[in-house]
Amino acid sequence: MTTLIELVSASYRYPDGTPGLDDCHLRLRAGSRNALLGANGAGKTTLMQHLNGLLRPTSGHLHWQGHPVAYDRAGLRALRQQVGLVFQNPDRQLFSAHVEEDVSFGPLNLGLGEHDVRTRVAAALDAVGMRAHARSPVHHLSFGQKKRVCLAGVLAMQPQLLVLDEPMAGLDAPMQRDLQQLLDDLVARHGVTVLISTHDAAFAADWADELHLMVAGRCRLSESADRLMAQPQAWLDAGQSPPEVIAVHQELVRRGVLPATPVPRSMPRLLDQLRNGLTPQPQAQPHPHIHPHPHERPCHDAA
Amino acid sequence: MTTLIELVSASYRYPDGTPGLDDCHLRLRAGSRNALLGANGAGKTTLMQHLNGLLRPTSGHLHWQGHPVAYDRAGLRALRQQVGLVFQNPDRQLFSAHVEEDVSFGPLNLGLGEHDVRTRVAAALDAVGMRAHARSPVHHLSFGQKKRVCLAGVLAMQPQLLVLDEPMAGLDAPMQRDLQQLLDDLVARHGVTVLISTHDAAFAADWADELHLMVAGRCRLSESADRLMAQPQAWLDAGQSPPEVIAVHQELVRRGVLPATPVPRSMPRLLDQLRNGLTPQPQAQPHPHIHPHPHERPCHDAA
Amino acid sequence: MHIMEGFLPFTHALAWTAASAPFLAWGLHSVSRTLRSHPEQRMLLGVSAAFAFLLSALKLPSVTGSCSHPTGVGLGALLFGPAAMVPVGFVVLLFQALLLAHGGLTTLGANVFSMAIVGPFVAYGVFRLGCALGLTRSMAVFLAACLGDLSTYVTTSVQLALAFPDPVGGVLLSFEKFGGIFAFTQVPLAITEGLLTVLVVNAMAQF
Amino acid sequence: MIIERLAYASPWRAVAPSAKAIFAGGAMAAAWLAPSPWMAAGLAALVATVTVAGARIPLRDYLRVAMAPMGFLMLSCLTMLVTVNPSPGAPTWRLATEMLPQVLMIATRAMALCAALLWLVLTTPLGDLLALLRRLRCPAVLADLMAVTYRMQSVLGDAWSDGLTAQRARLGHAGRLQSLRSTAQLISQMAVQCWMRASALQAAADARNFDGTLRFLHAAHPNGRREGAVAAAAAIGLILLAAWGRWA
Repeated sequence: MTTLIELVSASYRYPDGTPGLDDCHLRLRAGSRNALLGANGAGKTTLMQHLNGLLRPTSGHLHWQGHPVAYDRAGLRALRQQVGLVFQNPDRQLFSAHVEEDVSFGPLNLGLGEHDVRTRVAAALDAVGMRAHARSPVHHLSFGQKKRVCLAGVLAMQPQLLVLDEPMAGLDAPMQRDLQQLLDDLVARHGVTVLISTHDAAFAADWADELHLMVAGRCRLSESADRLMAQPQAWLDAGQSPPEVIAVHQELVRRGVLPATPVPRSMPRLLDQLRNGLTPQPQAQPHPHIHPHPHERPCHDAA
Repeated sequence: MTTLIELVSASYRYPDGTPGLDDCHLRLRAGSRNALLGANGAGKTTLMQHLNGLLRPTSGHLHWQGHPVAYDRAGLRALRQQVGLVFQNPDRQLFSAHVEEDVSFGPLNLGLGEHDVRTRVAAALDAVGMRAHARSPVHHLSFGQKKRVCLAGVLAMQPQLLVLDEPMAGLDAPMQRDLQQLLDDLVARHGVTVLISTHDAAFAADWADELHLMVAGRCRLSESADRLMAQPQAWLDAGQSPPEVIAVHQELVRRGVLPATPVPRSMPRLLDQLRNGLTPQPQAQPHPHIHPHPHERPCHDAA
Repeated sequence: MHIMEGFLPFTHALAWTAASAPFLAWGLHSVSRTLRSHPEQRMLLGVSAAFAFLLSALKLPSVTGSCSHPTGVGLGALLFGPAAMVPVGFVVLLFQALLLAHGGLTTLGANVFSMAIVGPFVAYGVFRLGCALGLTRSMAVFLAACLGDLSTYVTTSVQLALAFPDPVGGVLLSFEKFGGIFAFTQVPLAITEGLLTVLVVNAMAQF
Repeated sequence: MIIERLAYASPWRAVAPSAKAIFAGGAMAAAWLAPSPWMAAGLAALVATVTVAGARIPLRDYLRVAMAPMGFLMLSCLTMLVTVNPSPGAPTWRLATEMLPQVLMIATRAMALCAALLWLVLTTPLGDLLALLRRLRCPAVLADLMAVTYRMQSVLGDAWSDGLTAQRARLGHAGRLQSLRSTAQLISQMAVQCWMRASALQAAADARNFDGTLRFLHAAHPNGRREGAVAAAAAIGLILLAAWGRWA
């Protein structure tokens, strides 16, 4: 797969002096599912705002499909059309009275005609399962519904890269499953690239093709999920607890209960291995996704 | 242990018609750690606001230490002195400029003298590790720090029951550990009763003495964590995914890797069992807490 | 438009403070009475004052492209009535002086008079008059906000003219001079504020 | 908000606000008393120097803060310095040189008073000043209003900038007209939010036994008496200096 977007040695400091990014590298492959992990204050949100051109690196560059992004009006317009950014707090990104009106905000700003806008709004609301609420007042919606409307507002701009800041925060388990399903659909059917930030290492390991571990304004390690499961120390180095499945698998292998297969990426997959009597990966993988990047290297050396 | 607070067949409907509680029962034992689990919109927040008298049940009763709560000024005052409520969003509950001022608000409302108030404020800030920020302006704090100030503001009132709405939301793993440690200390040292709401079944099962599963405005099941670990179906009936450790343990028991011991309450405890070669519970329990209530029954029958 | 700290002569500063004080006392009395029956209004007034202050501190896009400070008194007077706007306006102006160095402490009385008393009353009066004359809501709101804004600036010009009469043309010429020089920023600003208030009120009506 | 940031960073933040207010009051009184532009200008320079050097405010930041009032001052003084020729017929404009001494006095006095105000706000955060007002028995309704306003202006400020960022992410500010429309949308959304925030605050206050008055502990200033005495001495010094100039 080709590189869709790349942040090259980007540094950023907020006007009030707070450090944001520090020589940060990040590369996202077209059509991949990416998770960004890091403690509070590691710079996840700052990084995400760079991808959409909301923040401009003090030094370093942002490349879109191999070309450096121009931070003029036309360049930013083009970038923001391609990179949809969904913020964490829905109450701070919905500003219209009605659902439909809010979702149409982006398409209208793209200068589309009324008919196109309507089509897109309807499609976006369909995608997030909020078609029935098109005319509902936004402030009567539940938290989960508001989050979906935020997503619809970005989907209606038909971005190639979807960046979501903590999309799972505050959602209960069924809603998280729905959202995950929706994101997987977007990747599978429309070839959209997705980057989400999260605190949940287990979810990230299970869902993402590639994980990016951030520490202190820097993307310390970018690695495929499969490979990262074999390196518990890499998680610890990045200040993250490794997913529990790694330790359980290790122990079961040590005790000879399981053969020395690669670590499964989630507890259900481990259970599958146990139940199917040591059958190796293929059947156990609920996600049919391929991980065809054997040669990636850490975006920044952890040494 | 004795019952500290009890909500008896409480129903509540919001003025705008939204349903809140529906014939809800809840009983909390003095000195216990309780987790309230439920989907978004199940009524967790509504229930919590009843415990502090912020909402008054349309029908049903609230009993404090066996006595019905009087919803007059004196009664509410007494109740709110005993029941501290920490809301989810710190920006919606801190209204003073400086940390110290905000924490002093509750104690001053209790009519305490200046010296007592100062002592309490200092102790509360110590407890949450914010003593050094006593004179900091609230708006310079990070999200996690603000959450701690909110907690200090309630601790300074020295409540017997501490109710926290989604205290872990938005905190990263180390902060969550700190908070858990603090709550455990309060229970162990001061005999405070704690109720927290959460989406995280694994955390709830690991931490709480007793779990309360809410569905549609009703507390569908109240059960000790130890016993609930043996009933995966009960979780599913309440619309919750049971903690993964249950299935893994079951499978390992089925395969004869582990003896048919009670299900451990967390993955690390399961790992301990595996490592210590099937040693049963005592050593494997990192929490020295006793669970001495073998006779509780579901607060509302799940049939 | 705020008169800066120390610009007015001592007697004028004192006189305008004395002129504003009874209005402030009356506004506080009226708010206290409301709070007795609606205690929840205490927080609402605080949040609204914070919002008004925020708007005044923001650089909003205006027709002329200059950065501006809409007073927001029009909107506030329409929502809460002019009496409540005196203490709210007082707090906003005090905060502007202490957080932004716009206006000042010695000139607080004069600024309160123009922005927290004259402005809201004119805006409210124009709105009621517009409604009585059968204007559309948008038109009435626009005129209320626009004229409310203009009246504060006219009042400020009067205050300056009274303090510093022209050596030749006296108070009248001085008024023309001050009024003329600030008209460059204030008239477009009043129109922007009027338009913005209409947009805001229309959008709020949908919520 | 640069003043706020500097005030919190100021090494004199810990000094009792009452002492700082006494000095500011003294400086203001001296500015009113100052008999000549030279005296007033000297006073302005003195207070500004104390602020910049003593409170370690970077000069650039100080000038940035002072720019807005100085702009007003310049514009107003120019206005006063222009007048018409009293000749009949079409009026012609001329420079009113006879006004020069008076304008000079007004301008230097304004600068001195302004320097006193800046001294106060650059060394004392507004939160501390509000606490001082509460101690001075400011009416409870007004004190409560100010407390909520102060806290909420920063909360709303964050919400505003987040909202603006979210709008920019969806191209809401790509053109001037779009920008005006988006701004109006954001204002109205936030205005509606005011009600919800207010009721959330009310619930949070009720949960902590709120009974109608917001009560807060004031900060302890163990050296407050001594600091007040030093400030009073400095203030009296300034006043005596100005008075000596006037009546000596």
